[in-house]
Amino acid sequence: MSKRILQHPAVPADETTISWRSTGQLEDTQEFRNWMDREFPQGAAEMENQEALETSRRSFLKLMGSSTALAGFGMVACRRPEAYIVPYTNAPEWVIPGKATYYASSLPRAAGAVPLVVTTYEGRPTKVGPNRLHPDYEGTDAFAQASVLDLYSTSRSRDFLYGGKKSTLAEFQAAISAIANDKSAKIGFVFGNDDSPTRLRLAKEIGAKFSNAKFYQYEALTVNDTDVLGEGVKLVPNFDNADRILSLDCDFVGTDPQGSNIAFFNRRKPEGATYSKKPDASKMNRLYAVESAYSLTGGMADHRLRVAPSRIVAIAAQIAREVGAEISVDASITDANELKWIQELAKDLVKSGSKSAVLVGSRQSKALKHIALAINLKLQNIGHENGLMAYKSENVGYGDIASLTSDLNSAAIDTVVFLTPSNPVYDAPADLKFSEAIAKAKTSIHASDRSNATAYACTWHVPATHYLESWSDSRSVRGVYSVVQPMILPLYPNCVSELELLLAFAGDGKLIIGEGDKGSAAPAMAAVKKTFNRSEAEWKEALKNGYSSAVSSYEVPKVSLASNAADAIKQAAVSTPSKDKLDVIFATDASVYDGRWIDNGWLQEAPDPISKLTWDNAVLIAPKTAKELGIYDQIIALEPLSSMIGINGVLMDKYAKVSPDGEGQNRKSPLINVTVNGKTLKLPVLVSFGQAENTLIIPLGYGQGFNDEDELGRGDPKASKFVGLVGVNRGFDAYPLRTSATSYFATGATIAKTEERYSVALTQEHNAMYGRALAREVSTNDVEHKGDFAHQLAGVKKQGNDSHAPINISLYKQEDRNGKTFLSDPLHQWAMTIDLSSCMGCNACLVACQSENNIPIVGKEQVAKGREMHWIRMDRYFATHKDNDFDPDNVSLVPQPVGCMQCESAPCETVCPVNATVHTEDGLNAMAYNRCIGTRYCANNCPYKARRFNFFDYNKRNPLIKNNLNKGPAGERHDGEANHLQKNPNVTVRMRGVMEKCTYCVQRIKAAVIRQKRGQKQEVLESGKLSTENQVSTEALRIPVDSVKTACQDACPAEAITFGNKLDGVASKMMRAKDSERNYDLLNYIGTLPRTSYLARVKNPNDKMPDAKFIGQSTIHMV
Amino acid sequence: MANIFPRWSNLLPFQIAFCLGAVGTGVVLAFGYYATPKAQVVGYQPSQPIPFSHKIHVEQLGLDCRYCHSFVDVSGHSNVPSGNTCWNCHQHVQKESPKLEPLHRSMNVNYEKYDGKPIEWVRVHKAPDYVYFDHSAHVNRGISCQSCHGDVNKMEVIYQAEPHSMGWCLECHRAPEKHLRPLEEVFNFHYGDADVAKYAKPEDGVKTTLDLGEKLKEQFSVKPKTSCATCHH
Amino acid sequence: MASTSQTAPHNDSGIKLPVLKREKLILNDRSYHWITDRICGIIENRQPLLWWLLFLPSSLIALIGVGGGLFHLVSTGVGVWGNTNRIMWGWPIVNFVFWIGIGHAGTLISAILFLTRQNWRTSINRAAEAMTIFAVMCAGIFPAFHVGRVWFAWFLAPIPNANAIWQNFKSPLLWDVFAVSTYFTVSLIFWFLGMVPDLATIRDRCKPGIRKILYGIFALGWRGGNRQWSHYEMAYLLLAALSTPLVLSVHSVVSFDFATSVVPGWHTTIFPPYFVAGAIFGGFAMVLTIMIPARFIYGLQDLITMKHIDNMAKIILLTGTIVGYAYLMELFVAFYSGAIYEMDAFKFRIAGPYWWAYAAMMSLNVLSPQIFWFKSMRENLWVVMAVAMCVNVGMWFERFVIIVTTLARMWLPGDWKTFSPSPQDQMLFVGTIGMFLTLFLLFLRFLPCINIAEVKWAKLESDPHFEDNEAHPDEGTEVIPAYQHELTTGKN
Amino acid sequence: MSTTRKRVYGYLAEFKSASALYKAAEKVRDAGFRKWDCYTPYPVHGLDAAMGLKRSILPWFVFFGGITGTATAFTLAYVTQVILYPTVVQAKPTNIFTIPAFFPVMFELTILFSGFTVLFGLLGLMQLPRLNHPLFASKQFHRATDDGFFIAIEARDEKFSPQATRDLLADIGGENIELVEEEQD
Repeated sequence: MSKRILQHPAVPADETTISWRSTGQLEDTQEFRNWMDREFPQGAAEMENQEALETSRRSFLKLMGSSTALAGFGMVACRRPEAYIVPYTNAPEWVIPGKATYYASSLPRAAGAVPLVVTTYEGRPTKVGPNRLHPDYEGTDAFAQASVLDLYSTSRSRDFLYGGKKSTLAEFQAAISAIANDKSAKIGFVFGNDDSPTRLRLAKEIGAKFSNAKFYQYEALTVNDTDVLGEGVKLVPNFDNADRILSLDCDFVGTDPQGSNIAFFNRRKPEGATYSKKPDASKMNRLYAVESAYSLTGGMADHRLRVAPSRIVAIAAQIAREVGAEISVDASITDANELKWIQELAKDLVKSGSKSAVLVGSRQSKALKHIALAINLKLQNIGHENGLMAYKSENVGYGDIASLTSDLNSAAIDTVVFLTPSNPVYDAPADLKFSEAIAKAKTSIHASDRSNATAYACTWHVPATHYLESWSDSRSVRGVYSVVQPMILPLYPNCVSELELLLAFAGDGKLIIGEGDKGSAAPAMAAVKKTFNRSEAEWKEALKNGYSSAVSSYEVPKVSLASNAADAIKQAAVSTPSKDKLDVIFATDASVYDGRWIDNGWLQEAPDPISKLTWDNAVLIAPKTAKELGIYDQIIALEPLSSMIGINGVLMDKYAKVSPDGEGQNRKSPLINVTVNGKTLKLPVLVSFGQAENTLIIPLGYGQGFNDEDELGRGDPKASKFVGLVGVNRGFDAYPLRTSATSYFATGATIAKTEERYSVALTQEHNAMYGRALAREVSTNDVEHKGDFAHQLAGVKKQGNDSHAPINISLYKQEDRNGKTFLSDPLHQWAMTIDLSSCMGCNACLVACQSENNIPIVGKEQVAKGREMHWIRMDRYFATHKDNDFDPDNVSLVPQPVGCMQCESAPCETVCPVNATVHTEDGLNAMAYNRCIGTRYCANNCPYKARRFNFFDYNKRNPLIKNNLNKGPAGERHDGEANHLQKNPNVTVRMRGVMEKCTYCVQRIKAAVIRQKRGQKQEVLESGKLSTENQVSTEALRIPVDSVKTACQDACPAEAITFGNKLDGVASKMMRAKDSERNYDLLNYIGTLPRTSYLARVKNPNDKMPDAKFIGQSTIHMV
Repeated sequence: MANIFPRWSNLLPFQIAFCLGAVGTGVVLAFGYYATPKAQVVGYQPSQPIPFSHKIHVEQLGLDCRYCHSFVDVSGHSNVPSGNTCWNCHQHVQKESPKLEPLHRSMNVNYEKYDGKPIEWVRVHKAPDYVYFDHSAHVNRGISCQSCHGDVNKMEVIYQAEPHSMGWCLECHRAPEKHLRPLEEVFNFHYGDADVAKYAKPEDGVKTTLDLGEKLKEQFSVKPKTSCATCHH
Repeated sequence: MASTSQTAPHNDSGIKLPVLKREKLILNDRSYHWITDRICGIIENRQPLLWWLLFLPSSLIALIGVGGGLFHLVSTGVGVWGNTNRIMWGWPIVNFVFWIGIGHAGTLISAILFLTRQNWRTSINRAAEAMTIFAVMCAGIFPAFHVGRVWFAWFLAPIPNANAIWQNFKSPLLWDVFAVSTYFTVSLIFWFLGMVPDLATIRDRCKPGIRKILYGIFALGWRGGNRQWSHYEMAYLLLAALSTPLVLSVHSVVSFDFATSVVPGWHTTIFPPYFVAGAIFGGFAMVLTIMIPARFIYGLQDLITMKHIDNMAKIILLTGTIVGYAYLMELFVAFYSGAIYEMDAFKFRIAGPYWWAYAAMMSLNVLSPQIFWFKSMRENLWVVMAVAMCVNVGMWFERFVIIVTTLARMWLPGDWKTFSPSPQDQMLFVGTIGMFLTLFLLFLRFLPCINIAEVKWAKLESDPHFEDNEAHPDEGTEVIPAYQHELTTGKN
Repeated sequence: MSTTRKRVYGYLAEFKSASALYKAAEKVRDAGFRKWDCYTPYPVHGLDAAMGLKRSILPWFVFFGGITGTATAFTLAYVTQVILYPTVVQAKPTNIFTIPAFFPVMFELTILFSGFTVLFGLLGLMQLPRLNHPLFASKQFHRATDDGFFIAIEARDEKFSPQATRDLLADIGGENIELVEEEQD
């Protein structure tokens, strides 16, 4: 065989600096280069570079390695581009090239830190998952899952700003050392509502050092219960013990977290958390919800009462009376139905007594909170064995935004340091006129990873580190001490962490970033360790587990009704909205929270769980109200009736016609002017089912900046700087409508129609099931059949079309010419169940999948067309019992996550002409991207529409720039390569023209299988015998039961998804779930034999309730 | 009227047809050769910054593969040794050799041209980005380095010995016995029928490495898959 | 316009020709030479202004639409079209099936009518075959460039490769690749062989020069010797016999793309016959659309007579009725299935978001041809032309209904979304129409648009025993020249 | 005008109609000529009999061509799908029961191969393409593709005699009888 000796030009020493210019515009900066050197002090990890960065699964390494890019080209371009392997010079401990390293950390936030496990490859975090060891394990929600993307966000703040102009570390250093050394400085610190022991300690030190120091706490949508429960005290539901739960507009499973819901969801499963028991309705909890608009909690509720926000106090008061708590409020319930509802509810609560829990929305009025507390006290349900627990944090003694404003106005402080994740200049209540107050400050320092409105309003802006880059500590909901440790040195060298900044103030004002001088321990870490203040062993343990039980957690106080409670309740304003005095709720948004996630593409593209709206916010309104207000000339129905030949009334039926606002890319919602608190906001309107009449819901957090590409021409050069490419031109800013008095909801709003329309991108246009029993539900307490739960369960498989569909019989045996069957793997046969009974419909799985499988975002226009790429999508159906006469408009909500079903008899496979998608021995429906030519036939033939096609080079061309995708090769690339650092190296990054879909996270499966084989070898060698004398049984190669978790399953905060190996039998949770009577196949009628099956949702109604017989029946008695 | 075409034109069509045929076949053959990975990569032997000789280190010094490629049986990725691996020995051995200049550059702090920058080895073996080859999965199941990388122990300068095309992978995934070895022999480049005796008795009919391979295939229950997701995800 | 068609009939064979009692296919006793003259004249004379008026715009449209459209598509991605994750096949496949359908009449006329000894085919088969070729070319564009990575389209060809992986012969799409390419190749052979003698005719008429040489080359040195004719006739017969099942198979295979899927509304056993009937239907409509103007422009009234048009109208009536039956049968099958998904699929077709498409399909395809029950209507060229146009449009809508309407409302309501074509979609479709016209006009310009040899053979005196008839004197039937007939009936 | 001797091809005679040609052909056939042919602008039916030609053997070529097509398709499909690399799609068997799925391709290739055999078989039998032929040198022969009916008797025929043959042609009603000579080039 001939050997070609190819002489390559030696790489010049300065090559490195030269060709940095060749990669990405954005990271082509001195800082980034420096970072590279610092991140890998002795040179980079193994590097290589072949093809275009974009399409490579090793983008990151390529990026690193591109220091030597092009060296080989020209010489051997005709053969194959020259590639280099650049090993460490000194290999760091623990890092094995090509293997993931996992670290425990946590995401600090107001409702308590989220314990996490972070996956890193060669030092770059790519994925976060929940930390199951943690006592406060609560899964992860969409925000936690998406947080990793912010680390690499191209709109991250990188530079110090002084008066909005770029500045340097040195100048800032000078500025703060001046302040730090002025002991009499009138300085105020604004923290977030999260609880960080070290920060608390430093704050104390600073307080001791500066005589005039003040401390504040501010997050736009967080309200603490000081006035109701006492300082630092909060009530946390104890769902293990809560049999009956009443939510007074408290979206505890969604945007208003109250602690871990795992126990709550486990008790939604009649077979128990692990599906190991016989179905038993009595073990289930029962959730009553009183709310105005559909929340995920309302969706889970067994009994849901929809009332306008201004009436909730009245309802609560009535409940209190029925329960027997003595409170006085001049409000009475007139509606007989409601009264009955309330009375039965009260009876049920009283019956369960201490095993009950009444939760109240954290942003609700004090009056309501007092009433709720009164009820809880009456029920005596607060305590270790009871439905609720009270905890007291020492993290107290802070002023709020109002006091901050007045202190600024009164010059009580002239220097203020913002460390809050919120954006006060943007989101403070309008009546405070905060931006004017901040202007009065001599020095204002804003530390954030986004240079937002506040950044430009302050004198100084400090680029802050991401929580995955910084040392800190935090406390989870019940006060468990949790560490926050960095996975990576700050991506951009100027970034300062909160603690580092505080240390500077506490000390002599010297700001030390990242590692200490000459590689000594990072000061921030030292500070955290000092707070921790335990033995080295315990410290190591804490770092390993992500928490430490050695440090004391919250104490448990005694709670009682506040002295002023009675008065507060008396003053409670009770009113009833009408069509010209509407109620407005300023809602927390499921995608941007209070606006802090505006620049996160994954969250922006994740549809709102209720409205299915992406990339925007809109005012939600009940169909009837919309009609009354003349926004639509007919009532928008769930399954609209239309006539076949135009003449109304002739051949009326459900023909799935297009909605009056259009469909897909043509959908344009009418714009209306909402006037409240004397301010007016123009925004699009969406009809929302199950919402209280005469109530408007406006999600907050949008409309932070617009450039001249805005559809409504709201371009504003100044504000456009506040957001990045993702956040610009997004939605409508409702904060100006909001005053401190009406921070949650306001009354007396009016609306005015305009002729204008605004295009909205919905991922789901049709809300009903059209009689198809797709997402099924049953009732534990089927009134019509004498509460026969068994009867209901037996009927699950026979709902809808399946009631009369014949069983499918295959004509031929599934085997090859040697008689070998197809699903031949004797070790593993993968399958999944999704339990609709605990699935609430949040987007955690969807975002987790996106970060695990390198799924690109596609932007608003593409979503509107129907080209979103989510491998698992969240279908959300509204359904109602056909003769519901209690409240027919109170439709029930059933979510249904749909990914690839891995059908054993997959229609997609047979139609592919090039064998790009075929079945594997272990029952996966494999997709070979590099074989796919993109005929898209498979997707047509997929009944579940689980396949996604790369219509453009979404990974290469930036979909967010207007019209960019249509420019093809001329289009702009993603600005910078930082987003490629997040990519999972074990999943191919798909190019345009390729079909893709869920594969049960096959990369995780393969890794586990190989790990098992490796383990086998160890055993063999340790046995001391010759390897050939060892018998390796098939069983020995089977991976441990339920040891592989798919990304969606891992993320799920409701543990609704189980995944496992069918051959493990009932040892596997998944198989036990499949054995449940609730288990059914979606579209069983086609006979695709899906490996993913669903468990019907179980509603657990109270048969005394007036609406009981309509609960959990909507897919049985379909309209 | 006269003939528009001269007499010789009667043969023209056949001549043309013949030429086209010849050219066509030629093109096909050429494509067939150059389009296959064999032509592209087998024998690819770039010059390395340091003329490292596997022959000397493996054959003469008898170093085990894992001394340098330390993670080959742990990670999917077989690592190239870090600078300090080389330096361990070469700060003592052969330290004057001019060939080692790049090593001094990156490791020897006393060297005047020291810059601490890593050595940039030229990559020889490369699986396409959409292929997920896992070294540990093979090495730990009795597939030798030799099977894919050839007689590295005889290579003065490393080169690619096998096509590493999908077809080539499939050959072994369909008949692994040809390559299966006792786990002890995975890193032994001289493994041959002579070694078989150590592991099996001839009277059992196990004489050649192939026989042993057959035996091990059963014994280790090696069932390589040929479905897409085995290597592509 | 038809100035050249007014030349008076003359008979240079001198003798008075008695005629058999049947209507002549060639009127006014045109002589062999007249036929040659008239047909070759089209090629030899300067083209009428109308030709240029049609050619220039259509070629421009083809250039921009197809050339530009495909460039943008390939360089940018399938996203430039309207297709989405819901409607993965949109306009492109609609257009593909539309064109493939049109491409059926040609071979059908040449093959099936040949086998059934329908001599009247002789004067239209050439043009119809040409139409087939061009339609299939237009059709081929869509599936070819429809794939996401057209540069890997060679994966479809079963050639040994280093990846040792093969095609999936269970995929209807692969069948389609084979069917369409075979159909194109065989039609091309059929067309070319049919033309060889006529090319020779032209060759022999040309003045020496480049044209003579080119025609000479393509005429392969044809001499018209009977030793050639005898093989030639046999070959023609064989090709006809081969093409007949082929033409039926092609659209059946195309229909398999839908019929073998699990999609409600596609998964129907009646698709193959239904598609084939539809194809013949649309194909004949297109033949009429093109031939009626052509015979006026080039004065071919004596060769393409009212009899031809009448026959084609009857075929349209028949196939149109078959298609109508299929439409109704679909509805019945869906209803009879008792499956909500099937029933809804058709419910939504009739009255769903695309009810207008369904209405268009029904009225244009099923109702409009019914007018052909009346002879007077079949004889009124304006009516015939109008119906033909209706059918062309209607057949496009049929494919739109089948593909888009179905995909927009499939199994899971949560995933329903309507489809809107992008400008590039429309551009490419218009472009292919332009391409089709361009090619056809070029064909009229450079190739004999009527089969000269066969038309001559259709003359009564072509029969070697013709003169034996002199025994029994027969004055023949009075026949009004076709074009005068039109002057009376057609022009009002 | 060239002085070189030209090789004689044969006699070319025109006939006034298809019927005349037909009758003449029968006479030439009976006269026992072998190397001769009738030239007509369109296929005159029955002339084969009149000339004593046998039925074309093309169908046999095509038959075997078709068989080859079927076999090729079947082998291609069966070997790749069942033997070489059977892939699992929609749980469909990869054994003899897979064969029905191959029918469409088998059918198409049968037709395709037959089509090509027709093309090349025909060209072979007609000995075309042959761009140059002595007859093209004839002044009148161009009418053979228009409205002329000719008979040409080649000099290579052993029965050929410059005088007798000419007379024969004249007797059977041949007009403008012409001695066709091959051009030199």
